[in-house]
Amino acid sequence: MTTMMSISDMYVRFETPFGLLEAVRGVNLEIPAGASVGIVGESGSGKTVMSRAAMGLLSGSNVRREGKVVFNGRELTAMSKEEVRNQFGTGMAMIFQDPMTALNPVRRVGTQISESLRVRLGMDKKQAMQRSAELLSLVRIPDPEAMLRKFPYQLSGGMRQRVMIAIAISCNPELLFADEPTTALDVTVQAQILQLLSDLRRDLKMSMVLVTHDLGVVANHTDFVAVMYAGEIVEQASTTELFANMKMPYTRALLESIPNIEMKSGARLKVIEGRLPNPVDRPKGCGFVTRCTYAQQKCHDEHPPLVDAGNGHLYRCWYPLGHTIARKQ
Amino acid sequence: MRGSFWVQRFAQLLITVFCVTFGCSLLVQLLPVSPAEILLPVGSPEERELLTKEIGLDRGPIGYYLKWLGEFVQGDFGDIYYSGGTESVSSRLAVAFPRSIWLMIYTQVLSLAVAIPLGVWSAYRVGKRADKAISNTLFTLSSIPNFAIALILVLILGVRLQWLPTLDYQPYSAGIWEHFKHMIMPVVSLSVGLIAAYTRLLRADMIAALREDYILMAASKGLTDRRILWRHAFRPSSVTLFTSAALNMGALIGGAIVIETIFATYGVGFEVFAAISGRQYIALQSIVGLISIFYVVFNLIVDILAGYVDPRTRDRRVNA
Amino acid sequence: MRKRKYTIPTYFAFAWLGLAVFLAIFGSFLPVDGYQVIHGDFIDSPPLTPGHWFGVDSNGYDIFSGIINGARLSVFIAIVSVGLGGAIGALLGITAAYYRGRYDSFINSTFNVVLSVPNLVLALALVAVLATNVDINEAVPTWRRLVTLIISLTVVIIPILGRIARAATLAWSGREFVVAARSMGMRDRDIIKRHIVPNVLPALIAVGFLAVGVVIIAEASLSLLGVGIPDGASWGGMLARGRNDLEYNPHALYIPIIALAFTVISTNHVGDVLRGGLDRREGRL
Amino acid sequence: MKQLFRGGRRKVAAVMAIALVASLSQVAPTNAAEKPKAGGTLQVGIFDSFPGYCMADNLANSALMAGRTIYETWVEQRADGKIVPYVLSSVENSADFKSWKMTVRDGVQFHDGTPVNGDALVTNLQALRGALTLLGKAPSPGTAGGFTANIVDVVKVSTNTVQVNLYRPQVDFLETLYASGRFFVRAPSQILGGAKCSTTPIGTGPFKLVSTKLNELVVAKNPNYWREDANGTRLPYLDGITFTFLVETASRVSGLKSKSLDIAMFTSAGEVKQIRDLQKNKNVTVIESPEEYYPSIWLNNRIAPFNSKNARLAVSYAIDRVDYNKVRNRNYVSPAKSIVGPNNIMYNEKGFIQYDLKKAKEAAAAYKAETGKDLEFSFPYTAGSTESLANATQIQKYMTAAGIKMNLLPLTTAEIIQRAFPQQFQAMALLLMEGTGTAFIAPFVISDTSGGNQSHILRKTPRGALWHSQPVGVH
Repeated sequence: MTTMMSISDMYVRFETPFGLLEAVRGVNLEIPAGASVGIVGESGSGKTVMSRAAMGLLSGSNVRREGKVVFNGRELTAMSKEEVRNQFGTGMAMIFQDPMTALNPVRRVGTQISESLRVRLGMDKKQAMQRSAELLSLVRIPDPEAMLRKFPYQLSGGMRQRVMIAIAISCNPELLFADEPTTALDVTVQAQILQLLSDLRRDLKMSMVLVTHDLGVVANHTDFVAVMYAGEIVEQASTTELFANMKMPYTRALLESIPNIEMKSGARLKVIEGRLPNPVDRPKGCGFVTRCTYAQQKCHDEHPPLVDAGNGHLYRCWYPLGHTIARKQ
Repeated sequence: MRGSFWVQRFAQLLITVFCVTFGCSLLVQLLPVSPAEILLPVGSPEERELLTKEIGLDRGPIGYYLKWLGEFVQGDFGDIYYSGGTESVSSRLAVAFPRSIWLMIYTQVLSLAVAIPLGVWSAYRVGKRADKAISNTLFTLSSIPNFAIALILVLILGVRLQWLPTLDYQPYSAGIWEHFKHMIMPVVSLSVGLIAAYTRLLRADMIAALREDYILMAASKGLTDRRILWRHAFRPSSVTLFTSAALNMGALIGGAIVIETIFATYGVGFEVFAAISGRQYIALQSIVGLISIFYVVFNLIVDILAGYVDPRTRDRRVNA
Repeated sequence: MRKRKYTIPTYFAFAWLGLAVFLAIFGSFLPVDGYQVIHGDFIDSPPLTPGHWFGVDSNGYDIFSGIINGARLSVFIAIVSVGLGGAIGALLGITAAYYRGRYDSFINSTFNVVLSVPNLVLALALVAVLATNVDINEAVPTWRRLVTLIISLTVVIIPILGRIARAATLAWSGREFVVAARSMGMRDRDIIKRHIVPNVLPALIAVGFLAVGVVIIAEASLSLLGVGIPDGASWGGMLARGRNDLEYNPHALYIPIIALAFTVISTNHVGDVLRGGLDRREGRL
Repeated sequence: MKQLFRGGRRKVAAVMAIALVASLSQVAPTNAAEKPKAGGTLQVGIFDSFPGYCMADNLANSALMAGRTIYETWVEQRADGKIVPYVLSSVENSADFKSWKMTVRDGVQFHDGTPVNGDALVTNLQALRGALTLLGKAPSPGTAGGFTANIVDVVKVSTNTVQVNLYRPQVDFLETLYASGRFFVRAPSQILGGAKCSTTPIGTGPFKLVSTKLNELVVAKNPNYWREDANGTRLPYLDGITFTFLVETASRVSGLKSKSLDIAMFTSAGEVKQIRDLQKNKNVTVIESPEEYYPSIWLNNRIAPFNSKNARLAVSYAIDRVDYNKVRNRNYVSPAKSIVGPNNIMYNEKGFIQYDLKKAKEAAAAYKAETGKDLEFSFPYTAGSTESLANATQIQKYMTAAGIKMNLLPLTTAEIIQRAFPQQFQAMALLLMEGTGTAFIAPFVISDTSGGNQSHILRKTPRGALWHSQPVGVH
């Protein structure tokens, strides 16, 4: 299996008035060609920053990025801005969390879809519009011609997300980042969109990175999973392995906090108590220690390394689930 | 619905103009002496009585206003009174208005033409040296009153270098270059402050817009920064800028008093000043009424344009 | 959280404004000649002439004492107008936004009406009417001109600050704690006093600083047009006097311009810094 | 055509100006060395505004000169001071100087094409007397009425001849008819035009009205003008002139220097430093008026406080003329020693009140003893004119020193003129010219006793163009 993208030793830091904020800390990740990789974590865990940094989309004078990203055999991090830009659309594309804010409010749907076709693929206006309509029907939007003339604010959330997907796939990217593509949508639409993404990935032979906080989504739509916490990957495995042999208390906690369609409305979700550690001033031990029901003194004192449990299952815990050492009450 | 929106805006226009002119007419009532006495300092009592009748001062505040309003609506803006006769305000304004309109148009065009690239650029380079340089320079310049800039320009460009005439206005018919030569210094003096204001507005809105997801989205499409700035970020950021520009139009037409005086451009601002200092209250009322009409109409135009620039506002408007 | 340190320009701005206010209050106690003293022997002296450090203009006025005495009038007029206009504007704006309804639309359209007349036109018209003398030989006393000028500039300021107050109140009165206070039966007056005013005030003060700059320039413009304080004592009056000296004694012009510009830069800067601080505070909420 | 004057060709402009003035007056220019070229327009900056052109609207000083491009006078003053017929062809007086027979020149036309004839003369004189106002046909003549009060009646004798009968013998009737160049030959259509009288000047002059505003007068060549120059060329030479009112001295100076103006007019009172600077400028020709001007303060003895002799004395003693000349005029002129200059037969230093602070205070105290009030008066100056304010402030300084309170009264030029003639002010500044009526004159502040050293730039005042006063601010 060839590697579509590999990320090694990635650090992302932001300069803030309150100090240096370390959002991503030494992430290593491989995305195999044709596979779908899920990145899971709470909000603030660094998964969105990591995926944007991987793509080279983070800009701003206060951003410091370290590490190496290799895409399709070429080192993205060594490319000029121009070359990176040339990878966008045709090589990599991204779907954003909130289609309301990610679509330009003042431009028509048709203009927004056809723009990349014209700029990146050099189509003329007519061709681009025609192709845009095709793309809209590809993302299962009825009456695409009429849709082209509409403004984003005139669409429903699901429709907007479809439009965004249409934009993302317009230039046949090899790798698609989907950053929480369904968070802003209601539950029934979520399922449709995720199914659409899976189908498109299969039909268009794309690799996909699915960023989400929802382990349930990961279970159904990915081949591999990386769990992120406080800027680090804390557990990583193939999807089947992860669910069969969960190592991290944090992953377990995430799993328990998934809303379930079968759940009665009003039933209480189990939430993860406590907060993420302060990103500017991190504790020296495990970042999850204050929230972990299994935490020991060692967890407070030493930062756990990423260890391999075999068959590619990595985890970062002194006392992983299934471990026999005595636990705290 | 859309229709009712326009009715509402039109009503607003009428109310504003009504209030402004009625306020002006009340000023006359506030005077400690009879306006007739001020208008005709050497006139006989009979002449003054005649004048009082003519301008309707004998009808009480409301009657006086209604008489003026009736004439104003018909395009009769009243007269300027001399001891030996009168001159119609409209004939004066016929001369003054084109001057002020040109002054206003050039000032706006120059200000926007400079402010838009500067605003976009400094938002793009926010926090960098270019941004700081632009912001600080404009900030300093905008703190110098426009008449001070005008005086300095006169000294350097007019008197020392003798590149530009320091006085007077020339119409197009006198030659385009002549026309522009006389406009450059007044327009530049008026523009400096506006450029700073506009750049600030645009920069702030652009910075906000550049943080939006749709900019990231545009970047992820592989678009060039230039295209992202102009096609994606500028338009949604420009509504405040153009609104503020529209609000300035009325002020530029009637409020460029000092600049018009310094350069002897003698547009509407000077007419306002002449009316005030010559105690020509009827003329003042009419001119200020016209300026407020301009103000409201420009607002209206900007509302329409804002609908094109940012289609979201159209929706808001229906709900409003 | 680390407190943001002020930069050098900010310190400078505060220092300059402090100096201006100091001069405005204590200027008359300083051992400086009154501005109206004519130094016949020093006419046209350039700056750095001993005894006349800023020079003397072609009318024989010492520029240094002009600046000192001018600070009194310019800063006084600006502070009083903005203070008064801000207070009235805040009262109208806050109550309008708090009570909403017809009262609000009345206040708001009044603001709009006043704003539709250019600032300078409005001030000029008010000055012209209010400072009219009944008997032609009875000069309008300086104090009355001063009061008239302040009233006129106040009228200009009211809608500008009133709108800001209204907008800020609209934003704050929807906040949870206000709704909560209301639902607990707190009196409107107390809600406004305890919850709205403390939150609206900082924004108003920030904009107020910007308004001080506007007023100083407006006063100078009026002086230039000959309707300010007649003896030309303010900085604007100095500029008006210096106009004829443009070529011969440029210092008569550029020194008041510098004083004026420094003051406006300082007020604008302080306004900006205050506003920036507010934005950060807002950002944390 | 303004190109004619660009780039160091100021001299041409000056010569043109003289030619222009020459076209106004029968007095030949003395120094027109170059032959005037025909054509071209001029931009002239003046220091007075145009309040109007009807009988009661008095054009002041520089505006009067502008007005005289449109208007002429029935009689004109020659260089030697003698009054001669102008639009009139002849004037005869009876032996007892009680009746004057005037004949109108043939072939002169008003700008509206109507002929200047006996009827026109009658209409003019009747309007000046106020006779037409009584009939409701013409606007009020204002103060002009007072000057024509000696007229019993005006009778048309033949088509072109009119006889004026007087109550009392009047030797200087022609001087009155001339009135320092103010009693214009106006077209009956203007006089009888009602409200338009003020804004539509129709005269017989070399130029006719294009447009006028308070601050501007634009005139164009009158192709039917009646006079020719010595070579038989029809006057005037210029195609047109624009007069712009620029209250600020700086505007006129920068206008000249930036070539926005071809000609600017300045006054000797308070604008000396600018005049001196311009004299150094090679590109500007400075023409000084041969007339002597006396910047002066006019105390109105008809109303309080100056109906008291003590008040008048106090002010007269309080003025430090030497200091004023130094501060305001850079010693350009010299302090007055008499109420007229040395060339005048009335020149007499004896009895002229000189600066004496002690006596001023005494007189002020005497005034207080007499009336029970402190001596206080108001003094108008041109609002917005820096120099006017500075002049007034300087006077105020002397008054304060003598314990006299002087209030500054900022007014517009137009308003000052309007109120000056009905004598509504307690005191005011005026610029008097040698040889004009002295009936109103009170003590002088300063006069130029050097003779011929006047300081009007590019300004050749039409001889006797000033009537009795120039009441605009402290010029």
